[in-house]
Amino acid sequence: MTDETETEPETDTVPPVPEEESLFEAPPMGEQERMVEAVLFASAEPVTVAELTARMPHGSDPSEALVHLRKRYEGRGVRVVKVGDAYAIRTAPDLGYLMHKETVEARKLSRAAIETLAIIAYHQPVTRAEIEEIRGVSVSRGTVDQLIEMEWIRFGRRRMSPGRPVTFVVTQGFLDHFGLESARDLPGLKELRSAGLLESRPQAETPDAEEDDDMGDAGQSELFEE
Amino acid sequence: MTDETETEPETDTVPPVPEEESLFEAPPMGEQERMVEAVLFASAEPVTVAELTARMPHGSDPSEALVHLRKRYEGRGVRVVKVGDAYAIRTAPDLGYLMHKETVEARKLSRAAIETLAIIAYHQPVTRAEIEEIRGVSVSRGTVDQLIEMEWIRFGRRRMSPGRPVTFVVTQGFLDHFGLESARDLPGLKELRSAGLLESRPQAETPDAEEDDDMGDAGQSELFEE
Amino acid sequence: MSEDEFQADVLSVSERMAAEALVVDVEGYEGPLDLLLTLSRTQKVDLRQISVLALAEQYLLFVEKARHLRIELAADYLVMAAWLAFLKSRLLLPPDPSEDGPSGEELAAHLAFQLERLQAMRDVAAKLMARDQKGRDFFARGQVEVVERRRRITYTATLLDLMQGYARIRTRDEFRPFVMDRDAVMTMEAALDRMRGLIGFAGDWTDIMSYLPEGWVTDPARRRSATAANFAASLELVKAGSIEMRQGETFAPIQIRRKPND
Repeated sequence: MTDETETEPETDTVPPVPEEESLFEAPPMGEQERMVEAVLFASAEPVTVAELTARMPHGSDPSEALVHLRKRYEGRGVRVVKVGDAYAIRTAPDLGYLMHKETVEARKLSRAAIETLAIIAYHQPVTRAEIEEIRGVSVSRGTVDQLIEMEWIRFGRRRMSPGRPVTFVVTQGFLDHFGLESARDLPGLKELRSAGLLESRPQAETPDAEEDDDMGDAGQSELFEE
Repeated sequence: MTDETETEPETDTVPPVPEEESLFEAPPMGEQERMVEAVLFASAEPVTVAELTARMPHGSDPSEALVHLRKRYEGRGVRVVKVGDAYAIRTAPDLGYLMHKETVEARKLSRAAIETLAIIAYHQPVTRAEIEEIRGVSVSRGTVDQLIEMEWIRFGRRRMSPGRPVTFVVTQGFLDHFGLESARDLPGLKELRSAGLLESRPQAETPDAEEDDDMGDAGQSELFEE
Repeated sequence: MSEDEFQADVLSVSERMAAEALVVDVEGYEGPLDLLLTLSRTQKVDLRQISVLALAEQYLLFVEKARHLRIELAADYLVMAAWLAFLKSRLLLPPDPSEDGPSGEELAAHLAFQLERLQAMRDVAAKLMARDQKGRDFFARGQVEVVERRRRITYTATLLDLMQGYARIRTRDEFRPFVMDRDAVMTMEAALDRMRGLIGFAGDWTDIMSYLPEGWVTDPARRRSATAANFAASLELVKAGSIEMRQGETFAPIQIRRKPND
């Protein structure tokens, strides 16, 4: 991270844009904030910090600019949201009623598809066999197919167990759609975890056994380590 | 340049927000400004005042809200511009240089390129002759060049066989683009089929003849065993 | 709800009607676990306190009723019934010391866990779908900006394209056994091409079989195909007026010659 001179990022009065900026000096933070603002506004998809860095002048620190920008848009009609490791501008949810013109008719998901999606989100990475074990019924191809096509799930890393089955994980598109910063922010995830319901078998009496030694350990649980 | 404090947009002119607003009373101007902001942001086309009036709650004054909003965006990375008799949010002209990403025209890869890429991904390292054998047609030079130029494939190690042919492998860029951790995570035929990504067809005797011994080497073919 | 033997006869009328409704609705269940979960709600207790024994009884009763009403249950419902009957015996009989494997209590605990987990996933699925959703409650930029028209073309493909492309090739391979073996087939076009070149030399009546190309005479399959192709080609040439054709009697050799007056 460069140590740019703190040019009071939120100064409402934007400093005059330097005609000729030095090749090696990062633009003032106020300028960087404008740049991030412009890039995020121009894109419908979330933009990663890496991409911002690549597009902004050398030495820029988009992460810091983002902190300022998020603050600036608090309480406004649009806001800066984090989606995985990317950022996007989205309208404030309380104004959704003004947007009927933009509303896209959501594809109706079957109950099976919704449950499968939830299982993948809460248990990811998860194999097909595990999904079936949880639902107690086999997963139809159409269901997985549909979720992949909607770009809400994708194939994850193979499980290092016999047969090396593929796993499914949720995508950035999923997080974006449901307004989640990360899969960690799924509603009720912590409760499920402490109730032992993300494991593959009932837990011993201890409500929060530290080690989960069985294969279930690959699940969302790992998100909480670190 | 605006000089309101950023987080409390409506302080200057706007009366305090009433807890319970009367059915026939317009929302406070700060709220109206938020609404205009959200609508302009989400609309695919510039929006006229008449349309804003129609969408916003009864008694709203979008013209005035627009005045506030335009002022708010002065000097920012984006600004409110008038287009004919409609309004839109646009990138500040001095930041246009950041936008080239959006001018990129995305085209679908040709079928030949996709197939070639798929074969490289599943069988890497693979020689041109092997690609041709699998596809059953010769691989045009343009296809390989295109994939190399896109930085999705690169030359791998030479094969220790007569003629020492070069091989192709996929790049990190490829893995990033497709959201894969490694080429080994590509799903196998059986998995494609069970995910419904492969049309099932009435198979004769062998329900899933997974043998692909044509390449016989240490390639990715093992993914298809099970 | 007690752990005691659960008698079908003590079911109240409303309970019985509910059970029948379940049976009639069997199509509406997503498998035995779903049905068990629905049945467990009649116990009106927290899933953690559920009586698995009573639940097993209810399930077996359900299957019995379905049989009585001559409703065909899918195999997995019957498998579950068998397993629950086993579980029931494990729970009721004193443990057999020679038997290893999980005890009845452990099996019951696992079933209760499965039900609780399924219910939990349903609850969070509902919570998930109740969240603000993009395109419904909040929106992305409607007008993606194109400021500078720099025409740079990129090519894109999705993983789905890639996988389907690969699948297309691989399944074509699987298909190969069903494709006709082209090695032993001579097309009429090929025969025609060949005969057009040869016929010029044949001013006299010649057996059609002498026109078979080398390598197509000995192998029966190839010979059959080549004969048919040559015969069809000859008919074409007759039609075109370039040759004549004759056969002395049934099964006699077929002969052809160039039409004398060109």
